[in-house]
Amino acid sequence: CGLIYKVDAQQGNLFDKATVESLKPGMSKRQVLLVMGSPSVISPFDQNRWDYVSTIRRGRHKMASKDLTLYFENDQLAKIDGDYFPEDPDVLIKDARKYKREYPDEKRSDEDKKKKRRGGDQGQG
Amino acid sequence: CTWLKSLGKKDNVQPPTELVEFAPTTQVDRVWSEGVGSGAGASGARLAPGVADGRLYAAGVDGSIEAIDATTGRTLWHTRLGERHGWRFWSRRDNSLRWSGGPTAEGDLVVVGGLDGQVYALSAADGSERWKAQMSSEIVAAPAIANGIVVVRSNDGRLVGLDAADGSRKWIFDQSVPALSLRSNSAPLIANGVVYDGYDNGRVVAVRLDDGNELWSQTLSGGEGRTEVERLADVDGNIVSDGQALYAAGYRGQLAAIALDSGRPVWQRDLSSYTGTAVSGNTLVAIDADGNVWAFDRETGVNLWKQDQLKYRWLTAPAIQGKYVVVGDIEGYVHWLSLDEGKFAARERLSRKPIEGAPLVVGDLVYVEDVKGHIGAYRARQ
Amino acid sequence: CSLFHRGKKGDPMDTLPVEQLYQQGNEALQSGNNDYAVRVFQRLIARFPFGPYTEQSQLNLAYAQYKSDKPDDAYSTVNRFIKTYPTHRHIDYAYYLRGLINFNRSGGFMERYVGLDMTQRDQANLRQSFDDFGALVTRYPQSRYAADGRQRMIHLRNMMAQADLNVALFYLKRGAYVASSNRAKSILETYPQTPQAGDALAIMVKSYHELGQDKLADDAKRVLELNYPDHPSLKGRWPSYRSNWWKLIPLQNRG
Amino acid sequence: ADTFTISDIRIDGLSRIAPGTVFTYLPVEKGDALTPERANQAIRALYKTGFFNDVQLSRQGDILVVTVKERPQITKIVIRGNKDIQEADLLKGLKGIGLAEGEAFDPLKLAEVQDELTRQYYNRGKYNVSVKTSKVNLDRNRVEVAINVAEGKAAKIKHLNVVGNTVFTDKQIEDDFESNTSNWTSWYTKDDQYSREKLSGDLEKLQSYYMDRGYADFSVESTQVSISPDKRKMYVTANIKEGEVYTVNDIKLTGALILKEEDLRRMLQIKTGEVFSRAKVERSVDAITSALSNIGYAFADVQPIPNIDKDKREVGLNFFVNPGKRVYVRQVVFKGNQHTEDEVLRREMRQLEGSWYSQAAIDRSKIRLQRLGFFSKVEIDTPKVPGTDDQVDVTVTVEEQNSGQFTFGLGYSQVQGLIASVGVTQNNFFGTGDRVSVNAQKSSFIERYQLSYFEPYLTDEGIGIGYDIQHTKLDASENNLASYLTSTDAFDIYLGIPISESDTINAQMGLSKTGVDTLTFYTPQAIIDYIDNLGHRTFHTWNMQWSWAHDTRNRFWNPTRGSLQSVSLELTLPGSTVQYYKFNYRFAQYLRMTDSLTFFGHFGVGYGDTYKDPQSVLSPDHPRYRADISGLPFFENFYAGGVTDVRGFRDNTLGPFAVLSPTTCPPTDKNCRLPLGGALKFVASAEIIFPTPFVKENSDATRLSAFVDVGNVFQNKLCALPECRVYKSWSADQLRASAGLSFTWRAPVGPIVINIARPIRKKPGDDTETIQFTFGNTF
Repeated sequence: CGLIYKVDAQQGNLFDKATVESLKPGMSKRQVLLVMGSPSVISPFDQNRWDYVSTIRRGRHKMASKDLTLYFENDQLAKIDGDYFPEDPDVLIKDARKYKREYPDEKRSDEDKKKKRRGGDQGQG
Repeated sequence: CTWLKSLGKKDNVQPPTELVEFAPTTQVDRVWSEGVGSGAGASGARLAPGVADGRLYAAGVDGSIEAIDATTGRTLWHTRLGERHGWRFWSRRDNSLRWSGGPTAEGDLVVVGGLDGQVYALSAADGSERWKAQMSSEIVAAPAIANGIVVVRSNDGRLVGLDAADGSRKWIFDQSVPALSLRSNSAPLIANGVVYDGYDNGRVVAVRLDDGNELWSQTLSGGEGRTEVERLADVDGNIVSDGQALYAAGYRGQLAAIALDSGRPVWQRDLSSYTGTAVSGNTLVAIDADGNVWAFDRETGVNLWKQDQLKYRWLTAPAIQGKYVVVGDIEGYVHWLSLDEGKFAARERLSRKPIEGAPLVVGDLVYVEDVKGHIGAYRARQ
Repeated sequence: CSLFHRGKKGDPMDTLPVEQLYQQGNEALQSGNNDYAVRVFQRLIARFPFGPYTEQSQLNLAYAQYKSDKPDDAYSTVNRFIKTYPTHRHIDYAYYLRGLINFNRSGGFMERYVGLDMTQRDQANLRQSFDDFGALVTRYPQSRYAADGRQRMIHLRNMMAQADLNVALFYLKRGAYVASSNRAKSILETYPQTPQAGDALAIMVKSYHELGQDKLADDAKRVLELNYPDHPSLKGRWPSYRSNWWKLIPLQNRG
Repeated sequence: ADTFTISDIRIDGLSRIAPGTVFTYLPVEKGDALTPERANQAIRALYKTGFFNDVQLSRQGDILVVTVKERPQITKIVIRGNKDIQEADLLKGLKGIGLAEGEAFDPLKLAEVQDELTRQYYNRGKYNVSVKTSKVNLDRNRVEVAINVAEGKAAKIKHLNVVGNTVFTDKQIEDDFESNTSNWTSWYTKDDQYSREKLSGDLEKLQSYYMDRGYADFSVESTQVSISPDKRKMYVTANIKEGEVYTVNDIKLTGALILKEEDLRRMLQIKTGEVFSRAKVERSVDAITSALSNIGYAFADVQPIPNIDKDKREVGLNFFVNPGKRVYVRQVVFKGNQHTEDEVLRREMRQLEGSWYSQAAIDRSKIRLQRLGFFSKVEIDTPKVPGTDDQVDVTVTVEEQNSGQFTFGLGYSQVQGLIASVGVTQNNFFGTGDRVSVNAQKSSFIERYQLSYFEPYLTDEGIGIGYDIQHTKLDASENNLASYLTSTDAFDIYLGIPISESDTINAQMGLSKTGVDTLTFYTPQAIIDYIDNLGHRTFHTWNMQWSWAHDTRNRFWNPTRGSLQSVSLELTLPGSTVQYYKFNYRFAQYLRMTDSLTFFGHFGVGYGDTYKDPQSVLSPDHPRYRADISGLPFFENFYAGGVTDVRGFRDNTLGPFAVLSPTTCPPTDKNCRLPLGGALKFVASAEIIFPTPFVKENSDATRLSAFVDVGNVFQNKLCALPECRVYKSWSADQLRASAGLSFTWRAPVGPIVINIARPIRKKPGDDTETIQFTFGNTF
């Protein structure tokens, strides 16, 4: 029954439009890596194909998955196909709020604050 | 209740040496004694009274200043500046104005420095305020006044020249201060247009009185060593001059006679001392860090005698009253030693509190002040 | 020897010549009285810091400590032995013992007798033991302990591969297919010839299939058929998760 | 020496070191040509081993002769006189310098040790320390090193002066300094002992004191630290320049914001027009970075760039947001779980491998791991994966604590007297996360045998299943209640179903049989009548229980944050001897008051009644006939008062009561009262939890708190006496209250609770207790 709580399972990459638009064929593997970050699936058997797979399964619903595949010919981006889940900040904030209680874990924030304060000082000068 | 203190950890500091019995060779009598405010308290400021034409001026950390007739000890005027705060009974009942440097009197001006960097000039006649100035750090050394300029030494190594009329700033001379130094600073000395002062980095510096430019500087102690305690090199004692040369000593360094004009040492010898010296006739008296009293020949630096029975009593700077050397110690005793051989001549007890300020000799009287502000005037029959 | 073994005044351990002391240590070792052996050898090394007996008793001390379940002391003693006597004739045994210490280091008293499945637990000790045996095999390939060392290394590698496989299965069951495929890939890369590699390939096939990556799934399937033709996943439903009803019976899934 | 080919090598002067060892470190072998340069190399290599004081190469014909002088071996290091620094730390420090038992002795190191120790004592303000090192040569080239330390007393801060503070008084700014001048509390707080770290910490506090109140360009000009000649008194002076108060004139958000600007603006804690405050700026920076790291930007960095307009005394703030790349988690690795299975930890993690990094999920995972109660410490850190700039691993390091108790032994509680109990409770049964407990307990008033098993993860989502079977014999009179004996056998199955991150529903089914015996002279007549009218001595029930719990507490033992709210309804189904329901509501809330104080408020309401009134079996004209025997059976009543209930009152003695014979033993005398409990219970309490002195900060083993408890039970139909009828129904002025201190310690043998309480609102005849305690039993 739908009552039982199932943790959302999110996998793979998430991009905003601008990054994907900035992809142009002919880019080298290094440039793609810089722009898009590391692909979630690199098949050990086929080096010239990078799959930016992303899947999301909310609670008990079926898993939706999208795959952005990049094909390389001798280290140059040849073909881009498939699509991707655009990054939508509001949805992300709603998900994060589910876990986040109003009291952040005190241990972490105290130590970070000290580090930040030292870092912050230089910033302000 | 010293045994209570020893209950805790064993203390490495040598206990003061027991006083030795002796037959006094002179008669000393206390002319008058007077309590002035709360003295230097715990500020470690080595407060001593200032004197000008027959009047003694003394100040305390509780903000009070008093003028006393030098011969009779009668209080001429008494003011307390600043207001108290910190009403709860157990908190430190501080006064906003805590005097810790001076007072120094010259003509009809009395100048005194405070722990919060304030410099006040009062009229010698009735103690009314003439002007005030603000320094960048606390003042724990007596200011010096000459030809219309007041020179103030602050704890952060700055020497500031103020106009004696209105307290406006004329010049600043800056010296670096090491991370750890000995408490209290050397009071500036003005002689014919030049200001001489000892610094915590082991150097004696001469600066022009009118514009504050450095003339020369002479290093008395190097300040090397592996730990910051071994690197202590303060020249904290007041500098003394007899017209031809300056006499100053550095901690873990040297006692030296320095030519006034050129700054070249006339003679120097190894003597670690944190107090000033005293000169009279041909003898120069100095006190080393362990509490031995030394006498040297003024021109050649040859050692005349050494008195070691006051070791570890943390003596004050010496003062010379006629034929006797006067010194105060940590248990409130005042000692008179014969100037010629350093033998014990007389001993009086001012109070149970330590004496840190240097004794002040005026005419045939010597004035001694302890940390709680008790001042005793003594006359030793020559 | 005297009734009280502790190093009391006039305790024989302080006066015995080195040969008898060494003899006593070995007797205690043979009779399994390891704690006493440890004390005897420690006294011997303190009193006679050099000489033929000292070297051997350092080694025996490490063995005694290992036997009396003090792995940390044993490990530092054997390390000190290797540093001080790198050319000792039993040096290969020292490397072998060093590997053994971490090989058997497991939880407390209950675990050893209940035989817990170490692949479910922290792998740090196993990895350390694997490196130590590796040192033995590379430095002294012809030592008589090398063969057993190699066997243990293979066993350790399989256990570490199994540990990663458990994680991959965990994520497969929960539908985190990117995680399970990456874990399976890391097993293939770090532990290629282990039996678990077959299962890893099967996981990759299933994960890619679920992710809709049919081309990748087929590649993996081909490799699987080539290397592990009789792998269960090629035939029936794999991995066979025991149905939850089994779990209703208490205590049946003890690790 | 000119070059020659070495035919053989001979080593002289060896005693402790084996020749083989020297050969391995010697860079030259037989057959090499020995050039002067190679010779130097050899000498340097041998020195580097640290075994030798002196190394000489000489030549006999073609034989290379290496004469060495071995360094003596250190057999013992004796340190005397050290109090401040423990022997173990000192030895570790010496080991670092290369001076340890068994190592070769190097005289140079001795001087180094002396400096190192002196420096360590100077750092602690002990400027009068004297460290003397000496060595005693023993036979067989061995040496014993002795280090005598005379620590002396630490230098005390006699004068702490901030120069230049005009706006705030010395008292205000020095209030939360760690260092202070000697005062009457210094013997304990040691705040007058000078140390450099303490001083730099205080200066930082001084800076933030000003910067948090608008002084944007405050600066500490210089600080002077001086010492008295006898090195026992310290004088600290800090000279500051306050500068002016600045107000914030405009706030800009620049850089890649990722989130919408108004979302971010809402997170800013500082508004235009407000006085500048660095603390608020930092909190705003924290809010934005944690918001970004919650949605995948782990390395987000926000730089608050101020531009100060000196004459208008205004400051503009430009929050430059640099989110960095979206970060993904490659692997989740667990360390330190020697006993617990990997899956037990992994199923609690809310951060999956292969998904993007979410700080919120990681914080949540840490709390879930802490709430298992298996670990004394859970640390999560996220190292970068080498070679990539957008992948991290999540490493979870746990420190296992034995989560089981093998409670064998005697417990004592005032209620139950001596408790002999044998029991094995294992919360983490062989690391599988299941909870198994087998318990037998014998005490003056209760005899209980219980077997229970709980599997938290029947399914992957975390539906848990548990079985519980127990046999209990209870002698109520020993438990300060009206005297009757009950013996119960019960069997229950329950399911725990999570319906959200912090809400679970429990469904429980069970059977139970309770036999009641009354003692003619001791059981109050009302109870005997009830049983006679009911016509049954044994009560069979089969019951259902539904409960919902919302739990956001951050720890299993002694939580400090979060809240727990639970509603439960227990129903005995038709066909049971007495068909009743029992309703329970409980609310507990932990609130952070200051860094060290936590407020804990909790209240509970319980009510029970029959939903189908039983009919009396006696004929109406029977003298003992009672028409109305509805209401909860007496042994199912709620009770109040006790060690873990309304503290300060004897256990279960509050509320309605009966008396055996009113004439001989009047109800006003508290010893004659036989409490009956009631159908309606109300309890509330407010506590302030203090940090326990001498205990490591925020450890979950102990809890010290001051409390105020209020509560009572009402409504008992068996009430006969007028004094009992006053509890007929809820009445506020019948509530009892008490205040006091409570200390709980989770000892290895089991939780120990000690209360010191003083009733502040009691009626004559209440049975009060000032000191209550219980240990060694967890029921």
